[in-house]
Amino acid sequence: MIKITDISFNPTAELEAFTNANRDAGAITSFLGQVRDEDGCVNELYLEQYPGVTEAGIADAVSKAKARWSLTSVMVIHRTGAMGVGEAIVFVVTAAKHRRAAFLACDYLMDYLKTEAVFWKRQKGTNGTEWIEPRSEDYKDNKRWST
Amino acid sequence: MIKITDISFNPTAELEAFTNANRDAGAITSFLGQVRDEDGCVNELYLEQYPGVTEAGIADAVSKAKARWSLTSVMVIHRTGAMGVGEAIVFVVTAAKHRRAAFLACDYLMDYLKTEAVFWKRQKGTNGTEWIEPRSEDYKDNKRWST
Amino acid sequence: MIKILYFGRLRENAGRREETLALPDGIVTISSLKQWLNTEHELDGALDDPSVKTMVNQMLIHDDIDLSGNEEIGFLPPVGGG
Amino acid sequence: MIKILYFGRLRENAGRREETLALPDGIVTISSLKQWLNTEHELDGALDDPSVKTMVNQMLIHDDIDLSGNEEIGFLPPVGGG
Repeated sequence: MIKITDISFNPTAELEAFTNANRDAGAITSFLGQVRDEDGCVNELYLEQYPGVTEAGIADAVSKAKARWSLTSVMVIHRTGAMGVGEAIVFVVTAAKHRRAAFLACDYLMDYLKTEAVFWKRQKGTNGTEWIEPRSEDYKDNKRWST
Repeated sequence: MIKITDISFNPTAELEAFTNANRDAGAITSFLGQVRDEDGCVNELYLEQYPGVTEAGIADAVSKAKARWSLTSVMVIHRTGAMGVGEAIVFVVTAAKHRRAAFLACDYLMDYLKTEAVFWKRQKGTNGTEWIEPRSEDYKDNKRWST
Repeated sequence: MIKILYFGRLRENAGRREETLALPDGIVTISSLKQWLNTEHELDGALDDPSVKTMVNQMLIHDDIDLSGNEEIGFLPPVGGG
Repeated sequence: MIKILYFGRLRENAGRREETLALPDGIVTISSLKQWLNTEHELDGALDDPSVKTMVNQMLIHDDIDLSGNEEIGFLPPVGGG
């Protein structure tokens, strides 16, 4: 299940539903990304998507993860719009029989979402408002999967 | 926070409390292990701890994880006693500024918990009741961290 | 009608999120449309930045293509993930 | 008093989870206690299996040690994680 939403969501409620639907999976890994305040420098994060294109890209990454690891189920929830510090940005949950697959798939999807996913990011803070370019570290993370 | 309990627990309620207490962490990774039915062969899992020793071992692993990665907070909840299929066995949650630390620390702690932690495991199923020895795959996973 | 979408910082360059228009007289390709928009919205060449990608009907295009006048066209600055 | 704890499959061997007893006459070391328990509970050498570890006051011991008679002693089959 992939959900891109401009409305605040509750990750634990989503995990509850996911877990209830995947009682037969031995391993469930989740990753929650929240807006950091960067030592008080950030007040707001704004994410823009290209409706259709952004979701198709995520769906493709999920398909690749499912082809690569034996997964029972995958859930990706991504916020768009304006978010305050501490709000949930992204929540990825993977279920598998064994923990290695669940961990690797979750890690892989997060790398995709943080580097290649079709989002534009604007930060509002003490330094004004600026569009954020990807960090080189993010690209390095993502290259881990290409071999 | 480390909790070893012989009472069924709700991972999502625990995650909710943990997340609320760690709004400043950009990255929260969790792993939930549930009792698998192994294609209908398992009815019950029974875990025994050595009170004091088991918790000290987990606390030591948590300290090592905190020394190795920059972590905001760590939570480990582990069940003991008799558990039915689909019940939560273990829940590990790590909070960090960046996702790489959160993922690696969660993965590391799970490897410890699945291979070295002081638990004895008995399975009841269609093949009768038997004590389970560690899988060689688990040992391999754990060796990943020694270099 | 052509629907044009400006993403990220291009929205600020173009002063709009999107617009719908008939292909202007004599404009039949993406490259000529970009040139026309450049003048029309005083984009100062923002669409020609090599990091800006163009999508036609949500497909990435790498070469110039002809337009029929019924496309959705997206201009995408580098994506940075979420 | 000595408190003895049997874990995992050793509980089945010993027929008990734990027991508290005074050090039997002439038993002053872990090795002699193990030998005594072996006979007493008909353990058939289960405690001498090299995979079985011994803890005294929750510390792993590798060599024989003297007992004062007030220890907690744990016998641990291989641990398999949770």
